[in-house]
Amino acid sequence: MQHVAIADQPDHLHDPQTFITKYVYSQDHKVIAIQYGVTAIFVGLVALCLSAVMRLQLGFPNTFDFIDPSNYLQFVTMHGMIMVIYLLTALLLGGFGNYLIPLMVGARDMVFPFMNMLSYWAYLLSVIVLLASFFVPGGPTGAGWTLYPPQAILPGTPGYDWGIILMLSSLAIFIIAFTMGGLNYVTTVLQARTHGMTLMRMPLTIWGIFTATVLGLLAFPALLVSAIMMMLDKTLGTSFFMPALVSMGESLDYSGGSPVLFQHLFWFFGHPEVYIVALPAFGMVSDVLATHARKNIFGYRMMVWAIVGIGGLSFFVWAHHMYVSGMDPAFGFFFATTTLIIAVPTAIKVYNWVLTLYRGNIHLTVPMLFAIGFIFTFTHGGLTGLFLGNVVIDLPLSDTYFVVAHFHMVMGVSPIMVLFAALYHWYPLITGKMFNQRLGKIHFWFTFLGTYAIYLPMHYLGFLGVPRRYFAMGSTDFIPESAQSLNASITISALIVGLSQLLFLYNMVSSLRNGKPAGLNPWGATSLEWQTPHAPPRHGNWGPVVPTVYRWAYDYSVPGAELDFIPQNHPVSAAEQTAGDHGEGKS
Amino acid sequence: MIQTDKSSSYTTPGIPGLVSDWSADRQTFDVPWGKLMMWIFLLSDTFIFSIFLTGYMTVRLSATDPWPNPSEVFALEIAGHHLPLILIAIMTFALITSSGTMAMAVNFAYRGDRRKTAWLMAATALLGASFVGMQAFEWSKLIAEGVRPWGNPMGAAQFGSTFFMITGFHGLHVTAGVIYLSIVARKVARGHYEQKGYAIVEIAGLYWHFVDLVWVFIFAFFYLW
Amino acid sequence: MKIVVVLILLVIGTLAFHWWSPWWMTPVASNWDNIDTTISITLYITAVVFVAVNLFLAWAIFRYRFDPSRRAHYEPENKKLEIWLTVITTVGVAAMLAPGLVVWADFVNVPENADEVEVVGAQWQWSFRLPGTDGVLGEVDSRYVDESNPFGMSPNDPAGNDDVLISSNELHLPIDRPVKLLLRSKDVLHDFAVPQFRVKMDLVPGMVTYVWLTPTRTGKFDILCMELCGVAHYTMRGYVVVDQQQDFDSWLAQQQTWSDIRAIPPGDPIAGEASFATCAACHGQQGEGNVAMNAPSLAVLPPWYIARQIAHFKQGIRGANEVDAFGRQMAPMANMLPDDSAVRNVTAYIETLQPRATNATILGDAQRGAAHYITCGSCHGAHAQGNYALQAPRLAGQDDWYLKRQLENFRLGIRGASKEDPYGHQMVLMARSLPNEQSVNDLLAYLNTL
Amino acid sequence: MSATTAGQQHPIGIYLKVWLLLFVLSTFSYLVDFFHIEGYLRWTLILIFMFLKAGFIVAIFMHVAWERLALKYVLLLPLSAIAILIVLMAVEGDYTFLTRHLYFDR
Ligand code: HEA
Ligand code: HEA
Ligand code: CUA
Ligand SMILES: [Cu+2]
Repeated sequence: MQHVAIADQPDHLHDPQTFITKYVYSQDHKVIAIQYGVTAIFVGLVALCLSAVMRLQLGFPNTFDFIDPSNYLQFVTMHGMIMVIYLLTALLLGGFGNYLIPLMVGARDMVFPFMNMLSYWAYLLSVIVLLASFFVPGGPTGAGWTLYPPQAILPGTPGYDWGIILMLSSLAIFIIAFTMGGLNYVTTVLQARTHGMTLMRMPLTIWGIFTATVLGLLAFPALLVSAIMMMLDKTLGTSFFMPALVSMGESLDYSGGSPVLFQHLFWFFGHPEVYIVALPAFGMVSDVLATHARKNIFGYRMMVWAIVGIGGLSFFVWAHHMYVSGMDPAFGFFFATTTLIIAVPTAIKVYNWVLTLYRGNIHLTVPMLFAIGFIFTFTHGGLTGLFLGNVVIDLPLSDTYFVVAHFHMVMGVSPIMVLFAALYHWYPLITGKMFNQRLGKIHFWFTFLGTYAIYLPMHYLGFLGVPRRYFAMGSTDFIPESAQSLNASITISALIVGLSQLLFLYNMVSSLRNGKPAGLNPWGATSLEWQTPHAPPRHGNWGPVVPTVYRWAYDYSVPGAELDFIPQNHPVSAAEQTAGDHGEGKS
Repeated sequence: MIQTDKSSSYTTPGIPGLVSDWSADRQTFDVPWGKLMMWIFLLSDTFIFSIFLTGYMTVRLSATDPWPNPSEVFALEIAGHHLPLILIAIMTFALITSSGTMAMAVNFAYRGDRRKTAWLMAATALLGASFVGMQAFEWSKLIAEGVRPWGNPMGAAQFGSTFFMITGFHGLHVTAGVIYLSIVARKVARGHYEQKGYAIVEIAGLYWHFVDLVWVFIFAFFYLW
Repeated sequence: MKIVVVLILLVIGTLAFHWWSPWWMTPVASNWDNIDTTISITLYITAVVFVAVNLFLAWAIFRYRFDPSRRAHYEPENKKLEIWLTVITTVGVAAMLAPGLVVWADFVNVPENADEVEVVGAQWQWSFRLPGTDGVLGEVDSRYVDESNPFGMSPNDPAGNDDVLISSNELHLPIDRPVKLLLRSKDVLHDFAVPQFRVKMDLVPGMVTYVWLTPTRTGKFDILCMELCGVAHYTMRGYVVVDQQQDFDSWLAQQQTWSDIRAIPPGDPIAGEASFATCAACHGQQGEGNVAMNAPSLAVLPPWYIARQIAHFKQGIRGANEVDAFGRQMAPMANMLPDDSAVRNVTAYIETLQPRATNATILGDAQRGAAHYITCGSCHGAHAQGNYALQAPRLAGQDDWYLKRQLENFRLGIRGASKEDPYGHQMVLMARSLPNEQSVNDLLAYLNTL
Repeated sequence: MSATTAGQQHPIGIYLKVWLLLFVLSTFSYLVDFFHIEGYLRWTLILIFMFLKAGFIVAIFMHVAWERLALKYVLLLPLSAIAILIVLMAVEGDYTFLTRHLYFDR
């Protein structure tokens, strides 16, 4: 097969000549991954600062004159959009996807390196366009990250002209970038694996990233189309989402459009999107758990099918975000059912993570701590999701802080936990240096306890009935004054957690210099990325010959083996042959 | 236990074949990278167009103003005869013809007949270009009749908006296809793919047929509904 | 091992927080108590799962902590166990879903005998419409909406004439009568939410949505808008008052129907001039205002706004607070206007007066003020010209010292605190976003430039 | 490259036949409109012709008929999501129209 043959010969890769081609216009998936990662973390920090400002207003209302109702909404919107799309989606797929896929499936690079490079530059452009909206007249859009029309493009909402236009353009560019990258990831996983790497021998990380990418390729079209339509409504005055209405006392000449249609299209993208964020996290955490518990992931096959199943189901639940949107109420029955069905495969994953630790030999390293933090917070967040999914319970809770608490617990904390677990786990591979364990642990305790202190109480604000996207609660008859003290404490923990991220950044940067060399496979991991001839892996990854795979990615503590791990590229010994099925069931 | 390279053995039929393909070593599908990528891209693109059409359906169903009757709007007076949808019919035939020539091109490409391939692709591109031309005529005619994206004298405002948006987006795809085909045709003529193999022609073909496919649905749902 | 202890403490802590925290749902005031039941069912099931999963997690981490002499157990999978867990989970999920769907069925099917009431949302205020004696709500359309017809009543539908139009933000409902609330928005998405009723639903422009409920408890409950609808989203408040039937009837009797409203004659400036003489004493012959008398300019103010303020002074909604010395001076003056027609006349006269240029008395940074004004502008207009649709008075040309005092009053709740004064309440919330004197001065400095 | 990919070689004849067929089908669907066939009949005809045309293009011209089952499923299964979307949006569109029809003066 000549196209595989290409991958087999290093000299067929575009070897970088100059510094520019090596670090700037690089087509090496590892460099592109780092470019993605750094950019994403940078915007992530912007969004983090925005959240701090929001919290200041909510915790101590009417004390800061640099926050007013307009820019509060703008901060909320940018915070949400950046965190979901430009941080998590980009970092998990563009960053980790790019870095890990070729290494873990034993390829020399992505199948279309040039397109891969374009993908990053398009992403960078989309980020620039997004941030540019802070500097245009009227500022960024304040329509909420859901960008619901009509208000998104009507006076009364901050940034209703330039802000929203830039936001929509930025999203469109991001989608193009994602598509170019995504086609690469999918094709690489499906077609460019090394000898012996069957799908059922791939690490769960790859399964998670792969499924998420497929979701992205099928879900982003909905966002693209609704963005185009809203752009036309805004610029040409078409009426896709705009019915006849009276804005600021004058009736506009829109007519006949349907705002609910936008919501359907947005959530047809939006719900898969939240799993685009979740699935790579699911995958990576599985590998971290297995490696540091020195035990094979429990029920690998079920885990794979759960990932695929969740991915598939996620296209049939979107309107659970719309129970109170005024859509045909009959839909409630359908979507409540599908939504709660998703709990079953997800539950299986949670069980299997815990059962992986059960009878393991657990090293409480920094990545492991974050992984445990993930299990705890995700279970909590997922269970609150079941409240919202159960349509009648959503009636009182929708659009309150309960929802905010739910999705932060499940998206703003647990995948972030995995993010950190992964960054610490693969740091030695990416940089060849070991990070500072003590700092890492301190960072963990602040982040884990801090975030729980933020979001557990937030659920109760929701039960009280505090609405989301409120600049200030003002006074009501049913919310006790004491709720304000709750808000204040949430803010304080948020600020502490936010600051403690500096520990992380310092650790990452300083360890580049001072960290001691990590060696080839510091964690004693079995998956291929750790079996490269050099750490960090060089261009082309594998030296002269690509590795051959003989076993699944989880041969930890195999009875009778001399080490407590057997890398995937180690031939199966005669002893094992007789011992019989060793994860070969998984191939 | 050591998986042998299955790539040469994509022979098992039916469901067992499905299983063995998916559990194959190294690669799941027995197709070149570029072809698989194109297929996945087309799948994604299918979603884009489906959602465009779904949006169109929804706004049309919920519009209270009367919907203009396309068969009248797109009628032409030719030699004194009043012919409904005639231009659209011609466009449809142009596109189908191009699909046929494209299919031939692919066929000859694999037979290694460079000249025929190049010519057929050129013909395809030409037909595509003529399609775009007629589309442009259609647009200017409607605009002349006062149809605008934001409204029209005949009824529901969404008629204009959906028409320009969907046919426009499809038109862009055709235009891109014309350019793509011309480039590939030129390279084919120059024997650029002699050792690389002619999969590229089939890939370009996939894209072109897809554009035709989309038109089939637009024709049925927009013009005939 | 810290993590083990912490996990256990977190589980206990979470339960403790749940039991002992004072923060929980306000008591239900409608027939939807079965929603609360569903919540408790879900709560118990999920709590069990939460505790079980995490305690097992903690135990596993402790029991199987690293020990060089031991090796992890090698067990790729355990079909039986996994199937069992799947089944149990499915049962648990079903146990939560079933009651939910049953209650949803009630929610979807509105009882036939439910009375219809229309809730109209607009940036950023509520108003209401009752069907009147014929029991039918007249047709409406947004293209009819204007100052004289805020509800957009259709002239072609006689059924609308006896509709009761309530332009205040307070709706009364009779207790124990099922009511179907038809929700309509004039501009953007809003959401009608009364926490005590549990149910909520979006208002969607271009269509009509609904919720139904039966109030089971008399009292006055807050309406909150729970769908983001722009800068003043958080100020979009209202009240539902649940009455005994007779109180409800007497309230209803006082409300005006669409035909009543159209019958009201316009004000007569000539007649108004006479009664204006009194006002002129303080506010000046041309209503230009007088700083010495602490009397603001009236000439810049629109008639509907002056009328509302006079009404407020009369009813002691404004100028009753003893801190508000100048307001207290105005209250008796307002009472000298005997009835609504007198008020209409005088406002009609004031409308004929030409505003004069005022001179700035306050120094501030107009640049920073402009930034603050972005928010204000979304109601009062980019040029502070005011906007009837948002019930926002003109600010341009008004005396800055007066505006400053009013902003202060709003911020301290001296003005606008009353439940009878919805727009005042919005200003209370807004004024508080200008926390210090500097920001107020900057804002006024900018207003003086308009 | 192995047989099938290098291949997708099929007798010219079949292309010509399908080509012809597509012309015929297009003509039919055009005639449906030309003769003003209305109601359910119109819809059944339009849809039948549409799906036939689409089917032939995908199956023959895009060679899916000769592709492996694995690829066929990859291409077809995801469309179920679109199917659901279309059905629900049709219901939603009617519902919106209904409320407008009931309460608005049009
Ligand atoms: C990573 C992101 C992520 C994930 C994984 C989830 C997971 C889930 N979400 Fe969430 N959700 C969001 C991100 C996410 N969500 C966001 C961003 C929003 C708000 C968007 C906005 O409006 O701004 C949102 C909003 C949201 C809503 C809309 C609320 C509203 O606006 O009114 C709903 C309603 O159904 C919902 C439900 C669920 C459900 C049922 C799950 C399930 O998948 C959870 C399944 C997991 C578990 C159930 C836990 C593990 C299971 C067990 C341990 C065993 C359980 C055993 C038994 C039940 C017996 N979510
Ligand atoms: C992944 C998504 C994500 C994340 C991480 C966060 C993180 C935080 N969010 Fe946010 N948030 C959203 C997604 C997220 N949020 C969304 C989608 C909305 C809805 C917007 C809308 O309504 O339109 C929202 C809205 C929202 C609100 C509601 C505002 C309102 O409705 O009025 C609040 C209020 O407290 C809030 C607070 C916070 C805080 C204090 C943090 C954090 O500070 C908490 C602590 C977490 C960390 C400290 C981890 C931070 C790490 C990173 C960001 C990674 C990058 C940095 C490094 C790698 C070092 N967020
Ligand atoms: Cu109205 Cu929010
Ligand atoms: Cu969701």
